Amino acid sequence: MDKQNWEPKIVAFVCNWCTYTGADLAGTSRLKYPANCKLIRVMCSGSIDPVFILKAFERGADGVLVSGCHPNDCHYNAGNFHARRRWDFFHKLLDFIGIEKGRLQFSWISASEGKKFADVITKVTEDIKAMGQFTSYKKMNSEFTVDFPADLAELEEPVLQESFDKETVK
Amino acid sequence: MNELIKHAKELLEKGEVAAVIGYRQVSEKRTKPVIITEPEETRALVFNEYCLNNLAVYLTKARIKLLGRKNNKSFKLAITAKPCDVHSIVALIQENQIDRDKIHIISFNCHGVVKDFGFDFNGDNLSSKCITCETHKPLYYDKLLGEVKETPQARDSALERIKEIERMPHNERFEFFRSEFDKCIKCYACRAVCPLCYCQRCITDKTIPCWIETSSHQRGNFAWNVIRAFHLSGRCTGCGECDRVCPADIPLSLINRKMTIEANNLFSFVSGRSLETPTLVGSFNEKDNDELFM
Amino acid sequence: MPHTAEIKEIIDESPDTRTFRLRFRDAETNDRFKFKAGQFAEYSAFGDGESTFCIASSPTQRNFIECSFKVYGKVTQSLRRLNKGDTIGIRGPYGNWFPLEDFKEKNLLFIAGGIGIAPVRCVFNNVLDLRDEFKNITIIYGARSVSDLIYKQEIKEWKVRKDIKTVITVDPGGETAIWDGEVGFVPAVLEKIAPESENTVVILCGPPVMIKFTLPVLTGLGFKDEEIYTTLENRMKCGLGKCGRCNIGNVYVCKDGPVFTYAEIKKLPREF
Amino acid sequence: MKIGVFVCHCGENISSTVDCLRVADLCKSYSGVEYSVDYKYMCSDPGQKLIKEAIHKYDLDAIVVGSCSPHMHERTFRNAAVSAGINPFMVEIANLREHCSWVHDEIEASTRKAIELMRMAIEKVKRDKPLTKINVPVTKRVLVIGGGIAGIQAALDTANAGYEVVLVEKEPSIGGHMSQLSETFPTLDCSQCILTPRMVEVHQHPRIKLMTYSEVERVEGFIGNFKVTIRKKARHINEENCSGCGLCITKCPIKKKAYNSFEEDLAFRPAVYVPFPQAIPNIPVIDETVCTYYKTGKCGMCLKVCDREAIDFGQKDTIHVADVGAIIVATGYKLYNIEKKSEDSIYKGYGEYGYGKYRDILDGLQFERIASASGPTSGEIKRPSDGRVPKKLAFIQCVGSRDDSKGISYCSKICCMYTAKQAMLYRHKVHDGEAYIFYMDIRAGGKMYEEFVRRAIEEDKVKYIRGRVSRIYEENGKYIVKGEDTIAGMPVEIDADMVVLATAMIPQDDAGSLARKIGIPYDKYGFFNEAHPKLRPVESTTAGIFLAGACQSPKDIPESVSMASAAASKAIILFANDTLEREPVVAKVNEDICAGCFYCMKVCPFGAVEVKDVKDMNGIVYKEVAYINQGVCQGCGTCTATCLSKSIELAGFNNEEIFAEIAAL
Amino acid sequence: MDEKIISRVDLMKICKDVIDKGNTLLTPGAADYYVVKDISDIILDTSALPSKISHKSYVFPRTEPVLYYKRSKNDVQLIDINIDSKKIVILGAKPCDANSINIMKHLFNWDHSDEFFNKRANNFMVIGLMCSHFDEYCFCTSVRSSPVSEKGSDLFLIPVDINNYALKIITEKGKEFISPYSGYLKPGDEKNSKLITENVRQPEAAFDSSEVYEWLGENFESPKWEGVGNLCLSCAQCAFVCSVCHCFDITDEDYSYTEGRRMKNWDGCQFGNFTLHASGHNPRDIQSKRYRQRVNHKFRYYVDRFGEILCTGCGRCSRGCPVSIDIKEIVSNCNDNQKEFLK
Repeated sequence: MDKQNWEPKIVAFVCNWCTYTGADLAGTSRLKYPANCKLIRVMCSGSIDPVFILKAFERGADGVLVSGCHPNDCHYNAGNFHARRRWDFFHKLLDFIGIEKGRLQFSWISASEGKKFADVITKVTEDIKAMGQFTSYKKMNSEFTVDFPADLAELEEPVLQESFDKETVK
Repeated sequence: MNELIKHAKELLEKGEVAAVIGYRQVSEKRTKPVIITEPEETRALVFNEYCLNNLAVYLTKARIKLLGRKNNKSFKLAITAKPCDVHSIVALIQENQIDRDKIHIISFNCHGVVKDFGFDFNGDNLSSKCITCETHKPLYYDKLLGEVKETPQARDSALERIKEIERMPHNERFEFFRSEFDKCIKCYACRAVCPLCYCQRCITDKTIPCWIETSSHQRGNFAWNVIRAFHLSGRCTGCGECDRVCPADIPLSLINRKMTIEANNLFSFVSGRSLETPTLVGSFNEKDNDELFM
Repeated sequence: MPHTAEIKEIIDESPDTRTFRLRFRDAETNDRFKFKAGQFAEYSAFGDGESTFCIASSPTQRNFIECSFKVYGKVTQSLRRLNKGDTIGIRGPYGNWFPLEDFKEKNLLFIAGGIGIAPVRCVFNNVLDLRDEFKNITIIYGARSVSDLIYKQEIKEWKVRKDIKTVITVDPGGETAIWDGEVGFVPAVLEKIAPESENTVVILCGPPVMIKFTLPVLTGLGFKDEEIYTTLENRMKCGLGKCGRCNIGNVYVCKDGPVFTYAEIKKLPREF
Repeated sequence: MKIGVFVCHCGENISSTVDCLRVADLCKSYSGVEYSVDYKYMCSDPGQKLIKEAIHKYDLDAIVVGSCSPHMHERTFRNAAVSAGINPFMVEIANLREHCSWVHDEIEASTRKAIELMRMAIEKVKRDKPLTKINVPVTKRVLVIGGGIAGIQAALDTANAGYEVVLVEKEPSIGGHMSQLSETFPTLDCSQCILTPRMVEVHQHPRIKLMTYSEVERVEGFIGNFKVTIRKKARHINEENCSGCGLCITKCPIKKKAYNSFEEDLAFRPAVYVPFPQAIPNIPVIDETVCTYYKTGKCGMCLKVCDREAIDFGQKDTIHVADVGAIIVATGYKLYNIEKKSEDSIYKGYGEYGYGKYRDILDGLQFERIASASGPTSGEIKRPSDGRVPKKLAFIQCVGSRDDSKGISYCSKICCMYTAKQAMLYRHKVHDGEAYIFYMDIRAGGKMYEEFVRRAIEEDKVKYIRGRVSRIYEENGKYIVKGEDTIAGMPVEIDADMVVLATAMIPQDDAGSLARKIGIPYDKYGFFNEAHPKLRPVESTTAGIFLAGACQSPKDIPESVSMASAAASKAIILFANDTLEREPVVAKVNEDICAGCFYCMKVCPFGAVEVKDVKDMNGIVYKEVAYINQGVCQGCGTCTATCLSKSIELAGFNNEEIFAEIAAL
Repeated sequence: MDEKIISRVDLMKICKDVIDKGNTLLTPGAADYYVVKDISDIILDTSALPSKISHKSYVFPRTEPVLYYKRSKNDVQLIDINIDSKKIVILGAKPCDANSINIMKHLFNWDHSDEFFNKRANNFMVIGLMCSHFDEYCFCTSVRSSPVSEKGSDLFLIPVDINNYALKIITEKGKEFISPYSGYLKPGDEKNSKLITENVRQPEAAFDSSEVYEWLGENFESPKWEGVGNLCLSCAQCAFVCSVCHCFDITDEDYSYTEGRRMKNWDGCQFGNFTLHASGHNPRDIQSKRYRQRVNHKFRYYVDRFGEILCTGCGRCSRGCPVSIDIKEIVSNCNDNQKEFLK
């Protein structure tokens, strides 16, 4: 992909009760934010495993956001406290081995903070855009990969592209 | 050393323990672990500067059951443990892997062990965990042997390397660790030798879903080493065994050491130092660091 | 390099067992692919890996091959997600086979437990297609419960045939109100019906526990070790005698097996 | 697996920025998708019909709906799926409205995102497993902790609905603080008169087992299946023999060694006593700490006078176990003691107000006793120090409450009302007396409350002064109350004969330890936390444990009573079925690979994790593993992420499903 | 056998030429066999111990794709792997390592020929170097080899003095390789090098492999296995550093939503789940059985099957073992079931 057209791929792991609902509120309030980020709903921020983040990077994510209820507001009382400890550690570890803080960001967004949700997504997207592609990880991903011959590859991406092209023709 | 042999022999003769996990000398500057079940065999036991294995790794639930069983009755196990090995035992007790009443800890006043077998014990060949060691006398024991001696002086080169790495920019750091991890052949010796890696099935052996790619290509190695380090964060007692056994010489203990330092900075906690302090994983404080979160 | 094959039909045998009827995408392979009763193949669910099952259809059936699997692990779960028309990979056939030519003019006793019916079915159907060449044929098939019985349709057909004796049993507690078959573990049922051991070949397949308890019963009934054939289905990966995990003693099950006689097995270290 | 994909336009809400047709078309190219369609309103009846018909027609195993947030219509689509024969958990919703069409402008970008969201949902649904609701048996008996008005009300309501109740009260009698009150606002009816019949009803109710002078020791189990251990403290009186004649009390020679706590220490009581004449049960208690028999082994006067042989000096505490299905906690409150200033206390005390130093400076409950017809002064307002009738009375509101510097930031809610009431009572009894009330502002929300306060001001001429009191000191038998009138903007000094402090309501001393015993969270003051401040105010966060009255936050009587009835009805709802149906989104341990580190137990906020012994064929325990009680688990999944060997999976959100979602990105 | 003399300088010239032609030149270091970028990195030390990790991965990589796949809605496209056929020259292979490819060849070529292995193996040019040093873990002499064994080498070097090596041309392949460089070669004297090799200090044979073979056949159930099983920690370091262990695993990995690869990875028989069936049944469920399998496979099964011992006596496994389990010690004391250390 060339640099100019590059759009970051961002994954957000969010808890069902606060951040997901906050995102719903952002929607009902018709707040606008970039479309780069896709949400994966889990029940509680306490249930997000660090491996999820690595998996996201392995699948080409340029950035990851983890978000849950504010401390003391957890639907399950304490899940986010455990999460916070986990992320404190994991973030230090990633930082040490060379993954910048901006690649993996964290927030607390309550169900009433639709605005904050939109702001956070915007900020994360901008941060990642400023950092550029996560090339160092992607380099690892591309080891042992192969380009399928063009005549064979009538699959996913091209199909997607094609359907957009049709749109422009219309 | 006679005291050790005498004590171990007594334990076995009196039937207080079913087995003694200890060290035996294989050559002048080399020892290896041994499991002794007969009083007569205790004469092989030694303790010296060449006892660098952390025998706590043998204290798995299954082994304790298996070795502790004699004539259809279950007995205690005795283990010879350096003060630092006792840290591992403490961590294992806290994680419900060992019943304190089921083991008899024979510990020593310790002034350090060698880094490599086969060479003299001195400052140049001092295991890096001994350089910063503060527990020359064990925190918990059932029998204390040996006298206090001075530890040779040595430079804490591991800490210097950590500092050095921290000074690198992120992409260089990433490249450094990527290339180090790339050497990994996934023999899992680090896992096998770690007393705290007692899981019946490791996360990397889970296939549904596949948590960590088992292939030892770059990203598989990266994921394995990162997650291994994460799983030990706040739990690692710093015995350095993983580093010692790694056939690819990956500086695993640098990461473990770094995370231990962070645990101490963030939560004032060092694993395996006290049976009373709640473990870092599995507990929380409402006042934990919140800076990370927007 | 596996061949790709299309799933032509899916048959739900029991809540957790399925049979695929497969046809190679490539017509040439379809013609070339020949196998013998007892051989197995490696089936791929691309993305989740390969798994070893025996070929469950009879070699006399030429238009398709069938395999039956029980959902246990990653690959079988993945296979179960597939629909009619989807593609899987097949490598094979691998391993040795039941020496049917040696069975001629003999009585045959088939004993199967659980999913172990799959390899037995392959030989059984093969034998039925050549019915005249063999003497008395008996099949004993046991499953945990009625709903766990597979090939229900075929069993019905077997039952009505006069030239074979079909005994179906379920473990105690697995029967239903309308169940008219036997109730009891396979070894017990075997002991009860005590088939003729003279000039009889046994084809035995099932879970390790069943085999363990059935073998002494067979010996007790006078069957000869050399006449008891079974298949060992160790964990296999490559199917080529390389990867090392199916190694028992100096034998690679995937190459030298999976079909062994009890006499051969007795010589092997007890690691299966 | 055959999947049906349904893309909703939501009128134009989605279709205005997402090309739904293209989304539906493209979804057809994903493996496993058997049928894919878009429709104007999926949630409408025709939309649902479309789904149901497609399920039948294409023999679908699972469906994905691209529509609004799952919080809106997940249930709708699940129900539709169920009516077409699909398990409700084989339905996934892709949030195309709130998370996509409404927040993005560009058609291309949002269509692309919508496709990816759909793809994630498709991959997840492929790994979804059918789940069935969990049924937990229910013991239809409730435990009520606390025998104040809230506990009494909750017990009576539950018992009258036909269920058994165990009512535990730590004092020798039920009745609580309400029995101490003289009259109640805003009607000024006698507190005892309205309460006593309720107390008697509790006592006589065939389904209520009353356990006074008892405390809860331990609570195990979970919703529907609690096992409660109760310690019944020794009264040293055989309850069966005692007729409540009171002869022992009158004959007890120890008269002035112990303060009468029912009278708020304004009077003494004998060593053997009933807290108050109307006590239920009317059975005395021997106070070991003052009784001569326990000190010297002599006396035994009560033993001699009791002709029913009810005195039992050797009686010991007894332990009782009760199986209950629900617990209603109604432990009430106590008053802030303004003297208390210990270092570790969060309460900073009010040494400057002289409570405890000057006998005529009282707290609200003490004044209630003085004003009560059954109180130590038989209802005449007299100074405790000299028995004189006070001619000038100062009331101070918000003592302790709403004062961060003194440790409490909340409003105690009832002080405005009871101070007005007390001032009125005083004015009714001492016609020539003057009543001054220092207040911060008057909070009289409630039926007839504002009118009541107006009455105090207008009819009874109570003088309200807006301002804080800085200091109280004695001068010539008078108490000089120095304060400030913030309305007039000048300092005020009142030489009162008596001062009444409306001190804050705080939780009982042992609230925290009780909360830990029964496993419910509490705030920094010790008030128990409700599950949701607005929508679940009477439930604790622990399923099956409900809250009533002032143990949750300061409350007046009608509020406590209504909360008690609400809690009772929650328990009754729970008992309406023989088994309890719970959402199957719960965690489950893979016992084969659990290493038994029990980190899951440490992190579980609900105590759902138990130790389970795994036995071999010979019945010998060969390992201990974690077991998650499905009745208790609330499905947060914190254990799943904590588990190092990944031996725990959360049904409905298991790791395979989440990995599939990530892979589909 | 043809023997020549070559000077170190000329040898280096050959090496340089190998590198310049774009081939891979490997030489042993302390950690592993590494690819030489600059000939000044070459040490050629006869007194070095075997590297920690063997050169096995160059012929049998620790991980390699065996095919690529791409899924569409119903179909799957497959792409075969083309093995990179670069020539690999190992310079200074230890005699124990030199033979490893030959030993593995049997396995990879019986019945079915493994093209992945063969293509690489055929591109290997092994230049062995005599070994003059051994430690307590070396036992090549016990497994039908020696520090001066030429088995497996195409060319074999024996240092005759500081600057010169005797170069033995062992195979046709070796001859072919060296022929373009014949200008560097001087005629050599077999007697001279023989004198050197005869004087090389050799580890004393610790056991007789045929005795071990017999013993293993008779002692499948020996308390010895339990003893070592208790000590062994079930890692696979021994297998992974071994130059002839060849077990592998096959696993699929997606690298995008539709594309993925099938990987062949090293696997170790000491791992508990190596033989674990999906049903939960595990034929080798405890460590003692797994260790027994390892020793049996090396010293009995492989001999049965292919007539060779699956061991080169390099001692890597024992040297690297986290708990210092010494396979030599175990095998050499096999005849008495006593615990060895009590002697």
